Amino acid sequence: MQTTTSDEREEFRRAVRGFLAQASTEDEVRRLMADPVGYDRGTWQRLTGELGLSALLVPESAGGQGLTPVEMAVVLEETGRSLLCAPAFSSAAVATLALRCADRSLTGPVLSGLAAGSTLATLASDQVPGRAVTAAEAPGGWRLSGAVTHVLDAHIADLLLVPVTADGRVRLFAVGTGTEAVEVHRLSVLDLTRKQFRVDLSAAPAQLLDDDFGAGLEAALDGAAILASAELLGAAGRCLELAVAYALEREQFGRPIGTFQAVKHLLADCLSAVEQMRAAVGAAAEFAGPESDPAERAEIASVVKSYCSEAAPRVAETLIQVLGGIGFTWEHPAHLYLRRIKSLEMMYGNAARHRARLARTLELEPA
Amino acid sequence: MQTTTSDEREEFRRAVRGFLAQASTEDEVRRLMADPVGYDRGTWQRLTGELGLSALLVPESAGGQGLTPVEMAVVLEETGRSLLCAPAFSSAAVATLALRCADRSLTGPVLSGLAAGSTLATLASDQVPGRAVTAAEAPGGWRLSGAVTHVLDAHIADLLLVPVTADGRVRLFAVGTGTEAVEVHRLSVLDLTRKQFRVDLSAAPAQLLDDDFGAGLEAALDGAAILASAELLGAAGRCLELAVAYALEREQFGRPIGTFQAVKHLLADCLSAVEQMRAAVGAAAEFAGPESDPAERAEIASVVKSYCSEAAPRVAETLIQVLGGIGFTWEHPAHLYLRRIKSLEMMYGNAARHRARLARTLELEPA
Amino acid sequence: MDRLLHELRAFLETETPRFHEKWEDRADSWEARCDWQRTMAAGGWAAPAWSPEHGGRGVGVAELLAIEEATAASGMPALPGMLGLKNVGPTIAAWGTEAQKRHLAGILTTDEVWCQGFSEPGAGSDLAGLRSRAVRDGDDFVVNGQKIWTSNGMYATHMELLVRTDPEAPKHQGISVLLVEMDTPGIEVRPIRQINGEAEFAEVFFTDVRVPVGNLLGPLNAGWQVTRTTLGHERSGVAIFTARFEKQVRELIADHVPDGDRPPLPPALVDRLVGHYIEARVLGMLSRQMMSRLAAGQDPGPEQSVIKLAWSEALQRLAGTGFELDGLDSIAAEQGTDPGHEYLTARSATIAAGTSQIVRTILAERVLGLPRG
Amino acid sequence: MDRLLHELRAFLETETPRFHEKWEDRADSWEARCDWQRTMAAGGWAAPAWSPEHGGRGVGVAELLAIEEATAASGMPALPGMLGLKNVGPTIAAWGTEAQKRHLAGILTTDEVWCQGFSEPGAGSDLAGLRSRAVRDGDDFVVNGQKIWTSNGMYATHMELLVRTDPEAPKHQGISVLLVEMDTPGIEVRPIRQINGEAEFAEVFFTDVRVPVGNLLGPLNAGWQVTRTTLGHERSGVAIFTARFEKQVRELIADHVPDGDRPPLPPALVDRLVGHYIEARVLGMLSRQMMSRLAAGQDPGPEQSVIKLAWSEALQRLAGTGFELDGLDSIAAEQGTDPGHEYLTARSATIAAGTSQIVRTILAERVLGLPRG
Repeated sequence: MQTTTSDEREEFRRAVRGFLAQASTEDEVRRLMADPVGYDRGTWQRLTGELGLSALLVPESAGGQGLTPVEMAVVLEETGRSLLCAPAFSSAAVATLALRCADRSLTGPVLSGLAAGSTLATLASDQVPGRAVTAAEAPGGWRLSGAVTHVLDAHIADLLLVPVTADGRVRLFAVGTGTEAVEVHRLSVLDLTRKQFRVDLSAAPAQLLDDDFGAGLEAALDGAAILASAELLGAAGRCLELAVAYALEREQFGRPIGTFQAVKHLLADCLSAVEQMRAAVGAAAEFAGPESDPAERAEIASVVKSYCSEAAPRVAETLIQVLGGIGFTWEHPAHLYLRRIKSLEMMYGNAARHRARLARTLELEPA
Repeated sequence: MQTTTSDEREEFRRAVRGFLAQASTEDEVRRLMADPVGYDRGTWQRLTGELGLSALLVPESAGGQGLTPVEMAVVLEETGRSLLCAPAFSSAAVATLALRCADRSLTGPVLSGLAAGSTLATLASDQVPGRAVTAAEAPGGWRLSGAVTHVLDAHIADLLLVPVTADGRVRLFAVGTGTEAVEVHRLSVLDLTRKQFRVDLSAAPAQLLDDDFGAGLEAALDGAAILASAELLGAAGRCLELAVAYALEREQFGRPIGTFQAVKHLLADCLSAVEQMRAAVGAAAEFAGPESDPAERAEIASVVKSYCSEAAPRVAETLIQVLGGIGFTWEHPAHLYLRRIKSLEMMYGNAARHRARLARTLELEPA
Repeated sequence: MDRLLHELRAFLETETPRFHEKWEDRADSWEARCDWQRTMAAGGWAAPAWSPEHGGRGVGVAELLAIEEATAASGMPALPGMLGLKNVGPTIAAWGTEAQKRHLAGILTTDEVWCQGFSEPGAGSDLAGLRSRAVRDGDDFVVNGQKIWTSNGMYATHMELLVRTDPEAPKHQGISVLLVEMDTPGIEVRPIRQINGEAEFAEVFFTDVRVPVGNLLGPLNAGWQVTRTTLGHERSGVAIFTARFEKQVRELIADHVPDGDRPPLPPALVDRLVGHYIEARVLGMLSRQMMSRLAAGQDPGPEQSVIKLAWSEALQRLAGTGFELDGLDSIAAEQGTDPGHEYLTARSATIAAGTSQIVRTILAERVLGLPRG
Repeated sequence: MDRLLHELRAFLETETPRFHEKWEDRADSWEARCDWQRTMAAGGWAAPAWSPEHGGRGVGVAELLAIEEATAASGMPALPGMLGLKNVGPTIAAWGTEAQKRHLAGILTTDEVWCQGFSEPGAGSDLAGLRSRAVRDGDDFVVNGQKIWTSNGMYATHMELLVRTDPEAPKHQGISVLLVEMDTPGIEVRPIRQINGEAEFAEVFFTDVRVPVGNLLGPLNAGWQVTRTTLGHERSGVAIFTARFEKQVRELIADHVPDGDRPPLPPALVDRLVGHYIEARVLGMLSRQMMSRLAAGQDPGPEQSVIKLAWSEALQRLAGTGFELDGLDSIAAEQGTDPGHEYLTARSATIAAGTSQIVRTILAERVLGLPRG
């Protein structure tokens, strides 16, 4: 595990931000939103090559950089800020972190492929009610059947990471896509910059990655909640910048609307929210890896995800309110941020779910 | 049952307001706050005599005016507005309404005494946990033992109206004060303009007023919640007036603070709250009497009491915020309003209790 | 009142099945809705508040609300000419010449579909800051400028247009109203796509558009007062919104009452639904108070702005709760659905027809008497 | 750091029982608290941030916070001379002459108790609008005017007084700081009774009060900058407030965990307590972020105003929840209690040291760069 100093992280942030300012412009985001594939392979190769994004969380033993969720949080703040359309969140962040939470003896080759940028993976942890995935061991290996949904980027992923629960034990499997046993159905999405899918598995061949993934799955989902919070921070921070810029420029009643106290106070509350999100994400990212104490990780994940899930939508909504009519048009990017933020709000536990878990942790509700 | 037109009610309101502007000045309120008796007998006699306050809710058959809670709500809006220190709320409103909800054949003489102003009564419906009141029938009549608390104006009441539950049946008793069997203990209070007491009953002689008061008690408590909402409206409306007057007069940064948008918007939200409280109290008062449908009364009582219990404190808190430091001093009347409002918030069901009941009514929670 | 509602219900009972038989699965189409408006107009129900000479019944506000509620309950589509019936028609009736009043018949029958050209890109909340100009040239005004957020702009045949006719006067005093045919040369209409993907508004561009002087509505430079007639009518419509809002809340709650199929909601969501119910009930009481004041011939008081403020904020919160109740389906669901649509749509509630900030300022200055900043 | 805390804990373990033995049930009295401050001062713990030459240890912010937390955890009373130790002392150390720096020893030992004369009745949030005047007359300034909201005003022996010394200058440029002995003729002190019944503040009246010219702190008419030193120190104290706030929230929750005696809370209150917990945890993270920035020698960034804003609003909401949790006992309880006391006290959180409205305006203008209105 490498650690970085805060100066190194700021330098890294500048590099990522500089790259995305060129590669993830509003025009490019809108082009990819409308595109069924939804990401640019050239840009992705540069992100993995020049910036080492897909190797960031991969251990050095598997050919990665062996960095931590703290550095990944810096990346995701920037991908949220620039609405990047690419499998950075699904594959390089969440799926890679999930693999880091699994048995190292079995995940090495998969992690090497991810680090090299030759493999894309996605975590498929949401099972369709009534069609839970089951795993059967056959002579040729394991086969999975059932359906998973809300799977990010399943149309471009090479591997689905599927946790399966049976007899009180959770196993983690890798399922290769591109066979007839794996049917990928596109869902209608709120966040147009990130595609989601239902995937039907019909005795799909699968590789067992971890025979006892119970604690690993908890770690992966709590880590994912913290990583999602980092994207929420980045997107909300950008909303605040857009709102301030508009308040300085737009005139009503003969003066910039930023001179009106009502606008000032709305934006001051957003600043307060963004600064609190920033401190919370910074503190929580230290706990987002598999090495941290599970109880501490769960607690801080619920604190930061519930805070950001409530604060970030408020900031995006305020942006639209300050913009007025123009904020309600398709042409203005405000709704693209609102859509991403509202989607991230619901992913890996919305505020209500994390608050309910905290109520149990605090013993205000029975466990 | 007499009904009045809205013009008549406005004329009546002007009469009550004019009287209280003279009789319940801030100096007088502060004098009575510090006084252990806490009300002025001369003023009370004029309220009952000239304005017929204690006879208002008493049926004509018992020598009263036979008016409705609609007219009483007008009075209570004014007593809340002027912080009147007198048993208007406890005796003329709540206790009289409770008697109206009881068996008419037995309550006549008590109601006559109330109408004439020669008797003061108070409803004692809060029983001390572990010391619930029990009723025993002895040769000389009923005797009550146990303790009730949060009893308004018990130190000046001639009669305590005590509901007693036994074997699934509720009975209503009248207990005369002034005997050794009735010990009245003064409580420390938040609202200094209205005294409260714990009362210990030791085989206290009691008169049975209603042998089957179950539905009557529900009606009385729901009616009381609506009457309390009328006082909340009056007090909150006055807070808004005080805040507006201060915003027009106080200068900061070289101009009246009422020119600042932040102050304007705080006060606009208060105006919205007060107007909504006014409409809600007006609509609910029509249902506050014993004649209305119990389910409709319960529903509207919970709507109006939970709304006013949340809205009125916001208005009083905003008054203090707008006043700034001066609002935090004992000398300014703001805290007297805040104290009365926060007390009324908790009486006859706070917002949480009424919201929980609505959740059951709406079948979102099991009954 | 009872007799009136009885007549209306009988009318609806007869006409509703006929309509459905005729239009089948195209009942929501523009043509079907126009057809329905003609049927309603023939029965005298399209604009019951208009005077009988113009095809109405001259009913008061209380009757009007009852009629609207009964019509809404029938489940029939909204009338497509609503802006003409509610806003433009009454303004023409109040200010128009006899020649101009001939538009009223067309409004009733959908021969004329009207829109309103009020908002401009540079003047959102500051409506009186509009810059579109009309310059007199012989018997015409020549109009140049741009309008935005024009409801029904894509369908309209006519526009009630607000233009600056005296650029030297203080901003409220140099404005006039022109009645404009949308096929006049020089008018270009472009749809505005909204964040929810719909396009119910348009931008309208005017380049040297010639409008006959006879199309001036009301006195020259008195456009601000003329428009107030219309805005007043628009505002009283909030009473109908609150009635619909109560219904919406009740329906959302009914959809989440636990039963065999539906588990109980988490307690925090139960409490939020109860909160919405309380808000909706109190708003309903406020709006009935306003209607009964209007019915008694009194001024509406501060209620209309209070209702607009409280209703729009409450509606937005309700959409937020609906979003949360739908869980992950609000962000991704099977093809053919539109996840988050209502949440996105509700963003406009606190912006359109006066932002919440503007309404608060209006309440503080006009009702509470606080000084302008 | 560890060595320092080890030394402090050893010190507290020795001194705490001695103190309690000596003062018994008078441990909260003014005399006892002064005695405790002298003990702390003797150990070098009363003002650890002061430089060693003045009796401190010259520790940085991180150490200071750790010391404060450890001291608070010991349950000992707050030091009575806190205003002198935290605010006045550092200002004198930064701006004072050698003669003025002799006050520092007295501040440490409580021989001198200092208050600050800043707020005035006519200038609440507009601190620079103060009108108390000092006019030079020979070797003295002659002071006339009135101060309000003076903490510790009833106990103080000295005051750091803000006065206008140039009425012609722009309001921030005509202010000076004087060090004033409270027993100077012409000073009258009256307690202010607050809405919670307490009187921790005073009004102070000045009538022809003569203050020697040598008592001017810092340059003439530079009082605004001199005062900023003090306010800066006051603000960094918010980090300590957030640590206390986390503790308060945890205690309130612990008091309501259901057990044999206590039934479970209604769900809406559970959710509110969880909300307070989240707020407190996030505020704690923000304040640790600020402290580590300060410890690294960086500027504090916008955190201090954000913390003041969020903390004061959160504290007030927490008091509201506490009020509700106490049920009817918050409005009436047995003699000797003080129903609603904490709720009333919390009203000042969003007013004192800058109203929430002022802090929002400061954030918008100074951090976000929005123009002044």
